[in-house]
Amino acid sequence: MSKTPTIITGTVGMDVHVIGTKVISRALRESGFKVVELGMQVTPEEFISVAQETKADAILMSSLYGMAELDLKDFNQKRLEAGLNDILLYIGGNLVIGRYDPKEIEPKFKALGFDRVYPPGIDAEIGIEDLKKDLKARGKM
Amino acid sequence: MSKTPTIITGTVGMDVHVIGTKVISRALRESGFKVVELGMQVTPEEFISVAQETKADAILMSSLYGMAELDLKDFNQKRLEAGLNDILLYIGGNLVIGRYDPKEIEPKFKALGFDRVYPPGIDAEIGIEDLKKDLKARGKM
Amino acid sequence: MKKMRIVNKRLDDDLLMKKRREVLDKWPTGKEVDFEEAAAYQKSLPDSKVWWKVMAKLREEGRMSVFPRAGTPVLEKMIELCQGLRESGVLLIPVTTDSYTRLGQFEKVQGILDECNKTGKALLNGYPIINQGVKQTRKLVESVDAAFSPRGVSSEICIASGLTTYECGLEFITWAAYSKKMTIRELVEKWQNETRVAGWYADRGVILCTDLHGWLPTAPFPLSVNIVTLILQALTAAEQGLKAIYPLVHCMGNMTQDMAWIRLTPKLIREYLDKFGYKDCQIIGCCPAQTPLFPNPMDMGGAFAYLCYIAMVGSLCKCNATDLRSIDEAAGVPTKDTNTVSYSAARWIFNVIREQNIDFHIKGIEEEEKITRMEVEAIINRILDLGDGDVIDGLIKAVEGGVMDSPWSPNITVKDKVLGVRDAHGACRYLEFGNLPFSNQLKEWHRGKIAEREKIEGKKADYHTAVRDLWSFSKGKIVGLPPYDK
Amino acid sequence: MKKMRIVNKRLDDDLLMKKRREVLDKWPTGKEVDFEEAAAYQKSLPDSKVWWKVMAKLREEGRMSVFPRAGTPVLEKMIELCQGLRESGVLLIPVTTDSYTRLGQFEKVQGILDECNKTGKALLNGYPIINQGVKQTRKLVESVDAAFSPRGVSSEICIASGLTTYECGLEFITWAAYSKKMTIRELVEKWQNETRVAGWYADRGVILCTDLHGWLPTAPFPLSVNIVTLILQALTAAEQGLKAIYPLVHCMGNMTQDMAWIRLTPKLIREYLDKFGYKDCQIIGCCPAQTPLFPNPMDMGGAFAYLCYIAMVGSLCKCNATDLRSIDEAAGVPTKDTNTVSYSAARWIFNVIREQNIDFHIKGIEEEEKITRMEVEAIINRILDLGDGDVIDGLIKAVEGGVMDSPWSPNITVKDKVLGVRDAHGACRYLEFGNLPFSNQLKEWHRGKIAEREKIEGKKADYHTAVRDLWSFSKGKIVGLPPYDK
Ligand code: B12
Ligand code: B12
Repeated sequence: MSKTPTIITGTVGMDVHVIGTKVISRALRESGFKVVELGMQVTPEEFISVAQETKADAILMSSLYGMAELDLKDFNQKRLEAGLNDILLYIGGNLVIGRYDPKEIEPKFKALGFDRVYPPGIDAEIGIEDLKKDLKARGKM
Repeated sequence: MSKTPTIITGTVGMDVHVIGTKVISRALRESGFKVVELGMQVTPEEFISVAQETKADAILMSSLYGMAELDLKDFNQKRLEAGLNDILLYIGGNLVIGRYDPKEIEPKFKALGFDRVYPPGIDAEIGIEDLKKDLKARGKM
Repeated sequence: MKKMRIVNKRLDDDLLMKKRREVLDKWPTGKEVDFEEAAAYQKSLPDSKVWWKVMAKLREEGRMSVFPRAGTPVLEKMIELCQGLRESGVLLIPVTTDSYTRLGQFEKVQGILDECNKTGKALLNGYPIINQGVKQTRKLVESVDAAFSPRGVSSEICIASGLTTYECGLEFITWAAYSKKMTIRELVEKWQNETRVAGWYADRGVILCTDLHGWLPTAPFPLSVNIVTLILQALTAAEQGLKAIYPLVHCMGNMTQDMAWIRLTPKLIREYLDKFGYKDCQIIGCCPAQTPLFPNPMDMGGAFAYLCYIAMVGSLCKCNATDLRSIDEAAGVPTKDTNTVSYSAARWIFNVIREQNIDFHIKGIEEEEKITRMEVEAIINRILDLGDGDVIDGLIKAVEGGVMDSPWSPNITVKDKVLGVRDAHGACRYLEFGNLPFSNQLKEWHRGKIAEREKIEGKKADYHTAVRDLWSFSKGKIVGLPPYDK
Repeated sequence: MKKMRIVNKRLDDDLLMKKRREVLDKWPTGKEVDFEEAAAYQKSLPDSKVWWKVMAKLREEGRMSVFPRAGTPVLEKMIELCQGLRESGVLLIPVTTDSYTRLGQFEKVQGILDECNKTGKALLNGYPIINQGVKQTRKLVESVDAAFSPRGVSSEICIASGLTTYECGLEFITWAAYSKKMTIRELVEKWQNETRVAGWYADRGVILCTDLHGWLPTAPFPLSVNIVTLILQALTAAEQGLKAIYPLVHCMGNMTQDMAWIRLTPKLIREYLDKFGYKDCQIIGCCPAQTPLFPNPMDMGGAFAYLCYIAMVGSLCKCNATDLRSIDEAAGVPTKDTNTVSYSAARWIFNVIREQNIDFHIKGIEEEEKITRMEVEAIINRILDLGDGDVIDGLIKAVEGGVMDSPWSPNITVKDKVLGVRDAHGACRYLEFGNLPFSNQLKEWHRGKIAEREKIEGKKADYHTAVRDLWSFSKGKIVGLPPYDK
């Protein structure tokens, strides 16, 4: 009865901060997920095409360098065009430039299509717990 | 033609912070003033009676412990009653409890009769320069 | 007429009992104190509230706590303030009293306290522990899992409330920094009584710990006179039965000198306690303190750096506590938030550096120790001479004759014939020796050090140099080099 | 097919001239560069704008400057930011470029820069020096009396603009921390050209200084591999004619180890430069850097403490500069205000501690030096073996074979078979050695150190320990003791 959900990880755009996504990827694997680890500097298009190919259930995107908004301008439209209506989208890291109140920027990223938006420097486990909850709610786990 | 003005110094109320008033007193003397140095914990009444006795031209009061307002409640009325309308009144130190904006509390102390109100930790010279200016303006120097 | 000779001798207990009640009768809350019940309450406290046990545990485990300053009049606010401190990792919490309380003006305090309670405003610069009394203050003690220490007042109300240090012994700071006319004889009489009270509790198995503050050097000034007073405090407190003490060491900012003093001070106190037969009085730690003028209110960076410097020195010297001010020290009484951010900086250093257990040695530290030891011994020997072997009799004569002296004192009975300045590396040296009983060799040594600075600055050191040095820390410049751009 | 052997040999100058123009032609602002005029402009700069002279003067006079990070796209804002830094006593100012510039995406930058200029908003995470070009950037240089250093980009636009360092030599950081697929061969080819450009200026009497960054250990990890890369950077840069360098030393937070590395690194570089005959390449300083993860954005106290720790280490080690982040490091690109408060904290420590000229010794520092030296020599010897005496040929083979390795690299051509954890005192040790060419004796030494921690924690160190250690600094806990309350 229980399926193994497929999760895509990686940093978006030109972001090189790879450590967080490496930590998350391994933690996901250790929690029993199938992980497609794209590493750093993944284009939005690559996230979308890999999601199509692998029938992924979620993308856990990271961006630390502050330019996520620029990188993700057309992402939501494209993923909808690609028929990825049902995929869970999470993003975490340092999402804008400078010190910010995570609550304030959440709506921006929700509007870009993300289901969950995380503040800087959280534990990978927090995201994984949310993921399990969300996947279960959608009957995907 | 030139007179030697008489200046009273001291800390008011129960304030023990004596170093500042000692520094000021000596600096005043070295600038040629006659100084009546009352030291620490001088009551408002003592300032007034000594001012009457010595025909002082100014009082340079210090208060660092934050309770100057409590100590000076009736001071202005009493000094006017004592006929000290013409004496210059300066006060300096840490005038209230906690971090404060010196500009905000200035009106309070002006209302208590002070001609000049100084922020924490200033150079004695600043007060002495002002004093010379004010005394000259009043023809007392 | 010859004054009566006061000596270092344990007080008579009958006399004590009478005086104790007298003191407490000064204000109604004194009635809340029942001596035996107070001792029982003290004994019921968990280890985490017992100051000497907390310090001993910290030392054993190789860690440290901030010893901050905190006091605000309204009880609820005070509890909040202290809980905030505990959350920042502070295990040793002060109950700083307000200035009127320290001077015994309880009537005046009551009026203001009532207004504070009504308006919620902090019109007093501390917590008025006498007016608050035992019942109220026990609420404070019971609300925060930490040990409490009264600051600036010595009353059995504090003991009955569960505060586990007792300010007593020859509190030079009270006399030399807080009072205008008190004589050294009056100080001695006042405090012998107080110390005996703590001794009375010790006889009943309640060990109240005392921090020795000594004659506060309010400006850059060598510590030798201060250390002498710490030793005298220890000897006289131990005579009255005190069992646990620890010295505050006033750090002046020259790292070599600060570390030398931190190393030397407990060692010297121990030596003298042993020499005079007080082997059962333990020294349960050593607490460096932030003493010179703080960086200017607007220089928050400098304030953090100064705080971190002392935290670092304490950590490197493996102390178990550090007496730290908040970054708002020069601005005013700190808020909960400034306390929190200040003490979490210190805690970071404690956790990261203290726990590395670093074996650190500074060149020149032995020389600083040697010089300070020579100075301390010269003064104590003179005191013993003057007192025919009795430290208290000798002390009184020493102060009266300026054999012990310190600059900038508000107390008019202090000679104030001495002055300190920094040398070319920021260490404190004697510029004027007054009647300090130092050999010419010692004096020459200081003059030599000051001469190095005079050479750099191209002018003689004098009173004005000493005044400028009041600000060397607050301006983040410990002498030495001229500004880079010049 | 066998790849061509690349060796450590000075490039041909004719070839250089052709390549230089090619690089500049990538974006219109390249036209603003006239080589001879650029050299003349550099020569016209006052000493206070010439990086190597500022550092030499600092060293001579026994003081230090912060070397911060700062970059914002709009010129006026950038000038303001840098003036703010200068007011906080910073003499060495970075021009941190944005990520797109670093990757050569100038077209994209232009669109965003135009919008930044229109709206005044900082949409780029740095100053796009290529798109800004020479004329604009000279305005920056001329508005602030300090020396400037480009960060993250190596273009003659920087030189012509009056920035007086040049990022060149084998920039391992570019390869190992910033790129996903670049091979070590590509790195070597790219950077030999760049270094020769700096050499060309040196031949004309313009000494551009280079800071050696080495292979960034992005996590708690011993520095030996990093130091090897610093040495290789020095040797290859010197071969192309570079005359002034200085190493960044990545401090990991164990004071003994950090100080050992700071002492050892310039010494080792000097030894190797001399050994290979580059006696005229000077090492003009040493700059400790804040490398591990910063305290969490909300822990401002911890951030100040960490910053002060590094400032203190730099001061005690008598460095002439310290690479410091602001207290907002974990939160985002700092503002002028956070820079100011951060660097005035550092300056307080520099002024107060550095100028005391303290001579100290830490127990264990010799052992740390000895171990690191053995590791560095083991790796370099293997490189020389692999390269038949040529460091570049050997380096390429060493990286390809994992003889040089580092964890957490984003670059897929890096082996990533090694891992570091902290020991019981927070020092960094090798947990997994991969193919590092260390003797069993060395490996046992590391294992012994890790075993001490395992004993305290009651469990084996593994990958998860390494992950937890990423945060040991940011959480203000360098291993060692369990929490006090537990
Ligand atoms: C040294 C010191 C003490 C010593 C004082 C020794 C002595 N007898 O002088 C001791 C330890 C005794 C002490 C006690 C207390 N202190 Co105190 N103390 C300080 C400290 C560290 C330095 C003050 C000082 O000597 N400055 C040096 C002199 C030269 O500077 P100055 O006094 O500011 O004077 C200069 C200028 O301000 C100016 N100036 C001053 N007055 C005037 C007047 C005029 C007219 C002019 C023109 C200029 C001028 O000229 C002077 C020369 O340049 C400050 C904090 C700091 N600044 O770092 C706290 C501080 C002043 N103390 C403070 C407090 C609260 C206390 C206590 C109440 C603590 C307590 N609860 O016990 C007691 C006070 C008891 C009492 N009854 O007054 C607070 C005041 C807080 C507030 N206002 O909100 C401060 C700011 C510390 C703090 N943040 O808590 N203190
Ligand atoms: C190490 C580091 C680097 C290394 C990166 C090495 C590498 N390849 O990975 C190097 C030196 C290369 C680097 C470069 C740069 N960096 Co950098 N870097 C850092 C630093 C110090 C630590 C980042 C890190 O590794 N954290 C450790 C990992 C484990 O944590 P993490 O990534 O946050 O991930 C955890 C959580 O956030 C969470 N998480 C992360 N993503 C997601 C996603 C989801 C869905 C979930 C649920 C959870 C989650 O889970 C992870 C595990 O717990 C931070 C500052 C800091 N925090 O101290 C700056 C920082 C991120 N860098 C910054 C900048 C600006 C840069 C540069 C642009 C600087 C420059 N101008 O050159 C370049 C970027 C170039 C580029 N194209 O990206 C800024 C970002 C500023 C902003 N957003 O406003 C920071 C904050 C520093 C600063 N204050 O300036 N950097």
